[in-house]
Amino acid sequence: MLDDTAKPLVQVRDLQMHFPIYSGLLRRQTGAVKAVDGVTFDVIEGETLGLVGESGCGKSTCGRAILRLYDITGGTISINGTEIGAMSQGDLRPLRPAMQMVFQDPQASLNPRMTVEAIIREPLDEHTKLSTDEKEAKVGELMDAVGLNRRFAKRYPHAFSGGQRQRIGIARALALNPKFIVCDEPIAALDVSIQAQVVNLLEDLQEKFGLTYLFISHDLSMVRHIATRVAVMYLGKVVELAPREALYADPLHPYTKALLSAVPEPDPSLAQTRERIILQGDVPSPANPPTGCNFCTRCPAVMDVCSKIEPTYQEVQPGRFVACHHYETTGTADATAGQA
Amino acid sequence: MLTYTFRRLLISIPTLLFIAFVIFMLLELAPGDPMANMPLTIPPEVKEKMRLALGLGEPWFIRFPLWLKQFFIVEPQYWIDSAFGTNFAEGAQRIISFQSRSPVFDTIAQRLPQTLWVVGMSYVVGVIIALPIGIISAYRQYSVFDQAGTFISMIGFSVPPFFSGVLLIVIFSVQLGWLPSIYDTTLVVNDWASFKLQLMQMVMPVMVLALQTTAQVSRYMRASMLDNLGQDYVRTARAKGMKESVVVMRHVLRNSMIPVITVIALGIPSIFGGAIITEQIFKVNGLGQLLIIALQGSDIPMVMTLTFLFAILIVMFNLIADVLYGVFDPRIRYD
Amino acid sequence: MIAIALACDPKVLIADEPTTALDVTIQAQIIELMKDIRDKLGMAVIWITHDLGVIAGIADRVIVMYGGQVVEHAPVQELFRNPQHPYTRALLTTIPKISGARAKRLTVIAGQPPILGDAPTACPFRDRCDVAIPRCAKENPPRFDLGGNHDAACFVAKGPDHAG
Amino acid sequence: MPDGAKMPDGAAPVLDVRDLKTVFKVRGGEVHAVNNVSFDLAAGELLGVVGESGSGKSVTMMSLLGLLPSPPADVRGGTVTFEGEDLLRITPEQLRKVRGGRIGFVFQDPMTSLNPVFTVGFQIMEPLREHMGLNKRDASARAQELLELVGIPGAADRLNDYPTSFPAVCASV
Amino acid sequence: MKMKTLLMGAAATMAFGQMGHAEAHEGERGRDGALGIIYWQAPSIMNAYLSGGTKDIEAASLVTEPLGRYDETGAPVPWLVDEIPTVANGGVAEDLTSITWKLTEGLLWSDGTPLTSADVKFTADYCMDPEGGCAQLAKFEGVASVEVIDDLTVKVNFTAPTPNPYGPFMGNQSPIIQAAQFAECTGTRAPECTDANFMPVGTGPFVVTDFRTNDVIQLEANPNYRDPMKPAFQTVTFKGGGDAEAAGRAVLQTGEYDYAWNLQLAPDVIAAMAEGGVGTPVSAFGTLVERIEMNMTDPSPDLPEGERATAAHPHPFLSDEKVRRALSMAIDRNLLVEVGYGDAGRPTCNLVPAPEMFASDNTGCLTQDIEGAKALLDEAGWTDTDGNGIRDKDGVEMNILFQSSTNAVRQDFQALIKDWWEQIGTSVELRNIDGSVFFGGDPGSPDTFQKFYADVEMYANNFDGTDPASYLASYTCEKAPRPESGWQGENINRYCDETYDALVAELNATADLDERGRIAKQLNDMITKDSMTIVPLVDRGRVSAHANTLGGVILNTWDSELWNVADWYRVKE
Repeated sequence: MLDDTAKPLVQVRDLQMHFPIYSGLLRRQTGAVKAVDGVTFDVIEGETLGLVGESGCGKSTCGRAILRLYDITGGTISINGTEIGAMSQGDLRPLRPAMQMVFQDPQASLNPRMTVEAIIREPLDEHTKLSTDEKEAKVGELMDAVGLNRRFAKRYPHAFSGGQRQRIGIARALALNPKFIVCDEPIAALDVSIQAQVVNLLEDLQEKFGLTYLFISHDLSMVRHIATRVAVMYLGKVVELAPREALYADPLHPYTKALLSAVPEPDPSLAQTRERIILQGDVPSPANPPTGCNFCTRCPAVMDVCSKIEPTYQEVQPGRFVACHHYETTGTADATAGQA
Repeated sequence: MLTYTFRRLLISIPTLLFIAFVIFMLLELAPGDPMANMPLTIPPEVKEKMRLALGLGEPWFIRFPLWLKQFFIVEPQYWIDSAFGTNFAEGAQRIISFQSRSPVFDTIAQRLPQTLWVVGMSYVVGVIIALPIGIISAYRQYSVFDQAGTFISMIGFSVPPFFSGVLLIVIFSVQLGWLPSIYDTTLVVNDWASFKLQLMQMVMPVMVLALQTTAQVSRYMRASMLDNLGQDYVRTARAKGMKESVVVMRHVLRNSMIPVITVIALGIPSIFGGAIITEQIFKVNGLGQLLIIALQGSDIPMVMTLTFLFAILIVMFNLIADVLYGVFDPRIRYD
Repeated sequence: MIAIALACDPKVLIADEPTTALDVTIQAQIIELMKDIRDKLGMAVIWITHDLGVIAGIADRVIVMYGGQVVEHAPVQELFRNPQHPYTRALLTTIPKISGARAKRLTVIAGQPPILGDAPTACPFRDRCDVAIPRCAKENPPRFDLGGNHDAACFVAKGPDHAG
Repeated sequence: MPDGAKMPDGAAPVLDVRDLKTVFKVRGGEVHAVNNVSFDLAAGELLGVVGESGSGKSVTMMSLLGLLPSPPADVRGGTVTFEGEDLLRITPEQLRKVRGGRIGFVFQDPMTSLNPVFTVGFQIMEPLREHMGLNKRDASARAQELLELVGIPGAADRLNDYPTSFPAVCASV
Repeated sequence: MKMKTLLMGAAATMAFGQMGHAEAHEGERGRDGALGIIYWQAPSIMNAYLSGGTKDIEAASLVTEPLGRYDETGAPVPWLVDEIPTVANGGVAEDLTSITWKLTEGLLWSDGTPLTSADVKFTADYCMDPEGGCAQLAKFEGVASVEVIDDLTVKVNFTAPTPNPYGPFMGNQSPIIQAAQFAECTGTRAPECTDANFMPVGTGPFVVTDFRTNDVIQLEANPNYRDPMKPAFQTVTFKGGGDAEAAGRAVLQTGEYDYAWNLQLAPDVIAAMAEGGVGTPVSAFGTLVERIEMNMTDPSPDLPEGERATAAHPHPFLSDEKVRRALSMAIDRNLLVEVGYGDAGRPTCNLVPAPEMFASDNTGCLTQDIEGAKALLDEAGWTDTDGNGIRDKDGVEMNILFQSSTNAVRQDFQALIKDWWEQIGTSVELRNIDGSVFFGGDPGSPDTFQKFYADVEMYANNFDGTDPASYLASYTCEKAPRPESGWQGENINRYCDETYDALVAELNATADLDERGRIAKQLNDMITKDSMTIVPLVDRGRVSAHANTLGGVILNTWDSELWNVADWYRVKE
């Protein structure tokens, strides 16, 4: 059971994002890439929900879909009590300031022809009626907040290092005082020593502005550091969601176990002794996922039922959700009584 | 790939019909009168009769479908008839030029050879010269050769044919007297001497046009080579211990050619469009000159048919370029 | 890629960040494979990476580079257990771990990596170093032998007595 | 003070790099990317090289094998002893034969490091034919063996695939 | 100086020509090999009846011939007949209602069949077919019927007395075509007979062997040509296309071609080319006059459509004869010639500048007189009363809208004339309109020269043949373009003078050539010198060029330039 005081800021229910595949002479839709296929979770106000998984598992698509950068295929998304899943892009516009995104590649996501100041000010121009002076002051504050020297306001992105560019991206996301920020692999392109700087910055800002993060990453150790709860995605579905400590200490889903065991251990003595679960085979195509459990083709603990029936995503321990037949059969009484 | 090609072909049908309609309406609305070049002494009532004799009395919504029928049904029938001795056309009215009163396709067929010979040859020559220039320029970036190539390209881009063409004529025809200044379209190549004559009369127009093609294609080639020379797989090839010639001529060139081939394919319709200015200067009376004269004379059927043929070629070569891209680049999959 | 590199039975295989762009599960597969192949073919391997975790699991010896120079060199166990160069130490604390105690806050190496220019006349790490001494700005430290096949290019870390 | 990283035991190293120095000529000066780097490598040993981007680790390795474009790169000094030869002093043609033959190189991004327009088989066979003088059939057989060695199932069919149709894992092995 | 050189060149050519005739008769047909002719406008058809283009008509003149032609002086010469019919020799009926032509005996078509009067009659029927769209229908105006009297005699009957009965079958625009070849090509089928239209059977010195429309025509000597010694050339290559400069270069500099037509080039360009010494430019003048037309009606856009630019509203200031005269006086015609045409132009004050027997001797306008023009305006009461620099009278300001077609020389002229007219106290606004619209005759367009929605306009016109009667007759009251006539009509000034109309009627009833000449001059003077309705500027001639090795060229502006191509020959070195 969730803590009653914790109020969900974002509620995602059965989110689906399918990209149609057209083929044949008349370009009829013959299938769909099920990038996100029935994902349900909450993001609690003030927390950082880590979303991990291998590339292609749909975690980035999921992040973008939640911000309605796509028109979603199905499901509902409610942010701060407002249902936005079916809203038109026009109606969404006034809500946009509250939800922002930080992208992976700061190089590619900043317009090289705009100065830093212009980049950070752009959302202010779009969504606020501040005067020029007020905007200038706000840009200065934001630059201070992310640790960029104000003197560099007139420079262009190429004059900055990767870490600084990511700070610019963060400052832009912060410009409109958002409540909720989707961080899509914000540190993947950065050097190790810089990653730490950016992660610390994100944590500081969260504290200062009361932000809620959805932190998408494939770096499990970094997610362990920053996230309060972690959701693990595989092939378009969340297979396990749990509080951080519980997940890392005692992963329930076989995929989570494999994933964690594959993370290299930066301690040679431990590294020698650790037992690794090496997954065999490739991730199946999301256009043609296996029947039954998505993971059945690679699961070391696969059972007959796995390739026939899709396991239910359910709460098996307080605050811990998992989608695996092992916990349906061996689960506790309240697990069998669990809702669909 | 086949499905893709077929689908694109299907899509191009309504596209082309729309283009035909737009061209037709543009010509319809354009100020211009096939009678405008008639002497003023011809009484207006005579002009009016002549206009009616050209079929201009009918409104556009009768003339446009008629043209479509002539273009898509009657003309192919005539081709079949002339090829197999059949009689499908049964004397149906073909598309007739206002100016010469002869079927426009006969004239086009007459013009095609010299256009292909001169403009086509210049394209081939231009490309053949351009590719090595582009390759070497890129491989030896900023070298003297590269600078020279850049200079030649600049000349090709900036010197218009009406200047370079006349300059060549003044030097080689007027001053030196080596080459003819006027292209003889009636020359029949049947022996060594006439072949030599043909070569001589082709040299100048081909060079003038080739310079432009060279300028363009060599720049593309150079840019594309530079792009690929910096790629990781080039390093891999070197790390595999491949000979430098293999690295450049096999690994880099093959990749660099993909976009260049597209550019070359997209340029081919312009061959059929002729080279209006160059044709004019050297009197290579090809398709370009045909179009310009037809335009001047408000020869609507000729202009309409020629522009539409160009439109077909452009659409087709766009398709060919796309398909070629798919053929040469295994990363592209159309399905 | 590895197959190509192995094609002619090389004596030495240089692997430049071979797993960096890959997911952890695939990275694990590759690491296992490389170990296998090395055992089978008996070649020497140079494995370049920025991921200390990968190194810990696979290398015999490690060299740490910074600013175009080797700053520390040691057998793998020694390096992780007893890092001597301040950069190596910082690097080890910067990365969060998958197990063990979770740091409240990540250690940060202040500043930016150096922009390489003329031949260095000073320690390239001095601006970000928390133990820098004035000498670091005047001379580029050579690699001091610390014993046990361990050396580090740092004036502060020199001497086997320091290694304790 | 050691001369550089020494191997654990006294055996002769396979590769011995001393005082390697690489400079890039840029507008208005030079960048000393590799500065007096020394290390050696014993037979069968796995040497890890750790560093952030820009630390000079890749440039060092590329310098060894003459893979840096020159200009702007200029390998200024040092010795690289491999099987009794100094790789920095032999002719480019001799060095070419070392590359891919006796020293193999694996790069970071398998997707960009493989030539997209040639089949995987062709690219594996290229060095075999170049350095070992194998004919097409033998090279093909060896390529198949290699793919099996690196654990790619259905190697025979994979030879005719293009890198793009290869999953990342297969491309890198 | 240049003019002199040219004239001397022309004279020399004539001299050669005369000698050449003697020489040419001595050889056999085809002895001089190949002849190259280049026209920078490419012929698109070889049937003079289906094209109004000079290039096509002149190309056709190599093959098809009329019964009679005009020589270089504009005098008629018999061609397929033994003599030109006149009242004196009985060929033209006393009442001027018919003309009877007698074909020379023994003439053959190029296919070997005899030329008969049936072919002549067929030619008339072909052109007069209401469905055929004949471009030379004007030549047959007033023809009631054409009768075959016998195999060699044909009689043309007119609906009314026709003092100039030389319309049909005279000159290059009215050649005889073969009945047998064109029998199936009458009426609406005329345009479809591609073979006949491209390769007509003719009586002329050459026959077409290959016709490539808008490109090149290959011809060879007609084996059945009436003079066995002619033509001297075995083949002709008639190349078309390009520009005048290239054509000039090919004849004057590289010597690739023997004859280049109508070199409309700047005078200095031609002179520079002629220095090559390979060829010689020749020039001649015809009746093409660049002129300013004064609008006698009010073109004001304030008037309701239907009344605008009609006789209902006289022009507010141009209807004053003194104003028109002053505008004419302000123009320096010599400068215009120098700027625009050089050797290919000469200043003129006459609408009919040639032939001599019809041309007035008026030269009164040739000297510019700005002061005189100002005095004349003062005298007429047009003064600048409000001090804005523009003369006015009774509240009417002299604001002139001056339009012309788009053409570099015309725009130069407009600029010069605007300057002169502003010097005498008018304001001038210039317009230029694309030629195809200006001359297009579309009754719906406000910009045609016939509609004349401007105060003055400038263009050039000429008349065919040598007789100016119908040209002068186009300025009668009833020929004014009006809304009722669909804005058609040649009297675009809307000039209307009963005396003029009466004189035109008199001319049309007069057959005596001297008398006709007197009346024509009087008409010319009425509309130019006396009333200044039409202000002639430049008599535009023509410059062509031939190789120095080509003899027998006599440039003729009254007929095809190739009219005597049968007499051309190669000058032996």
